[in-house]
Amino acid sequence: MRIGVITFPGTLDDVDAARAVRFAGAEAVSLWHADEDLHGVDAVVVPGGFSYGDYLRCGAIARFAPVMTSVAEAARGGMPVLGICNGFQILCEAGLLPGALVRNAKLHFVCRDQWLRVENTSSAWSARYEPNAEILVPLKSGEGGYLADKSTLDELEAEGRVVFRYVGENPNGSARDIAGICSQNGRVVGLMPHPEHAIDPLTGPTDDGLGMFYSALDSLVAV
Amino acid sequence: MARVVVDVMPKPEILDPQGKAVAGALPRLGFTGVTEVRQGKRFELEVDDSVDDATLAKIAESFLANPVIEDWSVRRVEP
Amino acid sequence: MARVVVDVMPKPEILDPQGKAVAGALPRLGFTGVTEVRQGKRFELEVDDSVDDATLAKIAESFLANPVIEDWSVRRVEP
Amino acid sequence: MTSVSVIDSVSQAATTPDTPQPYRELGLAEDEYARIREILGRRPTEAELAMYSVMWSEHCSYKSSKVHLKYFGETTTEEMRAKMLAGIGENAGVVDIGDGWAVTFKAESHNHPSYVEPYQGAATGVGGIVRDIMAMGARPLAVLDSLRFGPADAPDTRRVLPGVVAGVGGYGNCLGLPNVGGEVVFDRTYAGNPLVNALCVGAMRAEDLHLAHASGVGNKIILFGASTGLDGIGGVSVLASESFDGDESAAGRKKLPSVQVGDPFTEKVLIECCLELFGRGIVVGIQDLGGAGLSCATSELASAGDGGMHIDLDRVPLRATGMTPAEILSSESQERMCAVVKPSDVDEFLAVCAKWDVQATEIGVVTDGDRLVIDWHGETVVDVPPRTVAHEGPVYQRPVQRPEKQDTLRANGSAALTRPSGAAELEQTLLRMIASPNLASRSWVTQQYDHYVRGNTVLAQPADTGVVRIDEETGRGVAIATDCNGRFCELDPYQGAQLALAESYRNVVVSGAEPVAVTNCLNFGAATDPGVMWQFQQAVRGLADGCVALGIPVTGGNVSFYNQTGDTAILPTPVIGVLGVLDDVRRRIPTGIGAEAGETLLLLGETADELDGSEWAHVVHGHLGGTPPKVDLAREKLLGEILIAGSRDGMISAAHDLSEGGLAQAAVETCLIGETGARIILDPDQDPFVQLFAESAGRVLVAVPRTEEPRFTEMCTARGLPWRKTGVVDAESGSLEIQGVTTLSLEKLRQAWEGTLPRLFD
Ligand SMILES: Nc1ncnc2c1ncn2[C@@H]1O[C@H](COP(=O)(O)OP(=O)(O)O)[C@@H](O)[C@H]1O
Ligand SMILES: [Mg+2]
Repeated sequence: MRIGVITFPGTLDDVDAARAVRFAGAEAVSLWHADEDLHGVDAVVVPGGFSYGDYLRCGAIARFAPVMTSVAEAARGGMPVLGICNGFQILCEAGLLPGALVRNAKLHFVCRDQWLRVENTSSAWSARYEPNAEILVPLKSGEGGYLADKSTLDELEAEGRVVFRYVGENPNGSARDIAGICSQNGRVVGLMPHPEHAIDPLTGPTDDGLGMFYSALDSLVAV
Repeated sequence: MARVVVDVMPKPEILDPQGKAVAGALPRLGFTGVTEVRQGKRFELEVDDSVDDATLAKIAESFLANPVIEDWSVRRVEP
Repeated sequence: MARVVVDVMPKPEILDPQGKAVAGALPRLGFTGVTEVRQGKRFELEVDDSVDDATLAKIAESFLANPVIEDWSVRRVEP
Repeated sequence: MTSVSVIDSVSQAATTPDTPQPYRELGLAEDEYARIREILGRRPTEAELAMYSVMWSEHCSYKSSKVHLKYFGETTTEEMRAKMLAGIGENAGVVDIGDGWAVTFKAESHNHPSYVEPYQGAATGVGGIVRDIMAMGARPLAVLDSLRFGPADAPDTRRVLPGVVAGVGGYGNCLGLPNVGGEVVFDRTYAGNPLVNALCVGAMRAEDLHLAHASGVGNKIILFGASTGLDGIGGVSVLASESFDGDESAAGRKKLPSVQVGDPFTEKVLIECCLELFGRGIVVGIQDLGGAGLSCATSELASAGDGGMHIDLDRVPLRATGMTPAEILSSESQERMCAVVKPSDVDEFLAVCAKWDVQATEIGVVTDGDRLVIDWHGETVVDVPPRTVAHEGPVYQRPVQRPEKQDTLRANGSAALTRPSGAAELEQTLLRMIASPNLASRSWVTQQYDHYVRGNTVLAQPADTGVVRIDEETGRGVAIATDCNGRFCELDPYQGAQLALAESYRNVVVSGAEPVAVTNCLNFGAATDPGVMWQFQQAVRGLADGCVALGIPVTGGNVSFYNQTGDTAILPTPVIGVLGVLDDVRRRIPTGIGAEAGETLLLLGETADELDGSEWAHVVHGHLGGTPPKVDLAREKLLGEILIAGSRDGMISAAHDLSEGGLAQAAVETCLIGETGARIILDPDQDPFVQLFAESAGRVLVAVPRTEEPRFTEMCTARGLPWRKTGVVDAESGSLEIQGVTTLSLEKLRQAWEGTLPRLFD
């Protein structure tokens, strides 16, 4: 299995995402923002960081990168796509996922270990978890508050598209404690916390994040 | 050459934590009487005369603002 | 009650990485003809009529802007 | 501005010897100006005057500290030097850490700018130190930040601290460098003069070390990164107003702030670009542009090389219009680097820069001879021997005088202060102490820093030391900590510096790492004050002698003078950074207890009635006086050897050093960090207050699995390290019991410890 990891100028967690892909037993293929070619990968991770500095709005510039055109097209065709943190922001900006991410309620960047509940275990990136499993992964972002209008939120809830929800105190003011959501077909998932930093207890709080990468591999085999 | 100002403000129904923080801090600094604050962005652009209003609107709508959470307005000003 | 707008912009001689990023991105998005962009902040305040212009200036100067790197302007607008 | 037609060229200067020059406004003394005239055999041009004045400033030339800093070199033995690949004098010190890896680290102060514009001042402080590390050819691995502020509840601290923290985080997070440690200290002496010291550590393969040398005649000089603007030209704007006489816009420049705005995104791509350039082996020499900008980069590159240099200033990409040569040369615009490249590699160099969207421009060439020549609009505006700019600046032997008040200060010990007695008072003191601003949890600060990015952080705050893996295959990595107790330094700068060294060393060894090198950031008051110079001299000697005792060299550092508000100098604050090596980070010792069931708690070292200068005296009595705790560096070394051995043999499951706040603080922290309760049993033969709050050096609280206890304690006894069984880990209790004194639930302790900073700064 080959999973692509995109690097934009300003991407930071691409090495981590690639490491997570390898830990899960797949081949990590690095994809360059300016290159439309997806090099035949089976799935794509849009990693975290500060693409183009994120000065205007997180993800606002990156979504116009040539590689994103190809990702959008592949996603429409059912390719699993995972957006982590800045990647989630980019997917929202690109319209692949609904809603937007805004400044944390307390206005500070927050880096901490965060409990999440897995509420959807049928998406391409969460099938490996037990329903309602609680996992501990790092959260690190300054603009992690998920927002959408009420009807969108209701729709997400009704369709079971809230994949991850914060447990305990809401860390950033996210609407309805939402940490991550998926597309209608469950193939595109975006979340603010960082599963790729929870793959080895030596360098992360747990290895709970690996489940997302295993899930993608499962879903690819199943196809 | 023209100077263009684009204002981008959080939609009224959207929570604005930055504005709220400013409003909360003012009384502590001894300023009373400010009842509400909203914080947005202001862009000043220098544009060639070839750039028409439709293009400016497109720049604002598709790029400078995120219409999911923000309203925008464009106006040409005296340089 | 009055509505007040405070604009805060980076001083011309000071680096404006935000404006630079926007200006750099526009041609890549297919928008040409924008030669310069500066990005600042726009505050919209609702203030009691008791708040005078001197107070507003002080709020802008001492709190909303850092005069070392930013210029500001205050104006009352129609609500 | 087009009204200026005359360029102050070298030939012009030669024919107009009597033109008055504003050297004083530029910070040059009469005799310094005279020396420049003597070196050049004529008056300097404006551009030359700008270069000399910035390069001969205290910050760049170390003119007041040089004579003292020499002592580091004089005391470093061959043996200490063995692992040093580059030392003092280079951009940053480099040490060999084995397996072909070299590590470089350095700290720098950005105190004054952070007071004026906290966010940008701190942000560009981080940016600057990271470029220093890149200038050695290294990939930056991690940053630390050592911060000092005025009283926690002072209104101005509420302005400065949140801005500084957001700036350190804003820049470092965006660069993708994990923040793995630092300090936050409050004291009233820092009220008008906060300290913002940033440290960066980087790694490279030993053979890739790039020194800042412009060698090889015909090689090209390439400036790359951001454009050059009017930022940070501060004092040099007087030159502009001189030559633009009567010009409104130029006169306005006088008010230009010497504050720069950082662009971390540009620096991030600059890092990636540099690393690709290094990887391709097409960089002959490299230098960062920091304080003194191009003046510094060109004169240092030329003066360290084997030839001269010719620069065409017209080619420098500018961000502002109407800049003069003097302004271009002294601009401190951020995110710029300068490289020396073989002509045959220039195309490849530029292509790599283009890939990363990094602006790059060939601005000059290495020449035969030994002059630095700079042209502007077809005229030569600089023609100098570069060494005289970069390395042969003035050297001052400033008066040194032990202040008279020192004796009074030392005589006024803490013995007369009322101590808590009885269990209730001790309990109350403990709760008050752990909630005090200097001892309370730092997580309000550290939560704003990304310590996970790049996935190699093995330990970070709230651990005693940051540990970062360098080699994923072998697990080799480094540990790094910074420390300084300014109050101890005020009481005795010699001993205080050694205590800072000892604490930083101890913080590194509690992770199981072996210390290999030391860096520093020496923050002091005005160099013109003989009392301050005495503090400085004593601190340098204390540190250097301490390093000899520990057998590890000082590989570099930074000096910041003139940290004072009015006549009040800051506490002498020599921040000491110690770097250690772990051959395999998997054996690192964590700070929190509870990793294994039924651990025994041992207190290594000895506790004496040492409370002068302590946090207790400060918090409870607002008192500072007496003599600081005694330092025994041989003991610190032994302690280190035992912890390293214990880590290798898997005998230790947690370790936390004792410093400010003593045993009480360490016990609370190890419980809260490990989320596990414990029972502490005090020595019936010693005053419980002293045992809980004294700040004697050389002590560590360790948790050892019960099965390892005999083996570990036998090792301590055999090697002559005092130890005492001081309690047990009690996972079930959910509380910390100090037998005979109090039992406090972890919840209650957590509220006290974690509540303070959010209450003050949210
Ligand atoms: N400004 C800061 N930046 C990053 N980490 C910090 C900062 N201040 C404190 N820390 C971290 O918080 C923890 C507690 O700090 P401190 O009590 O000063 O440690 P110690 O007494 O062991 O030197 C340490 O892990 C330290 O590195
Ligand atoms: Mg410590």
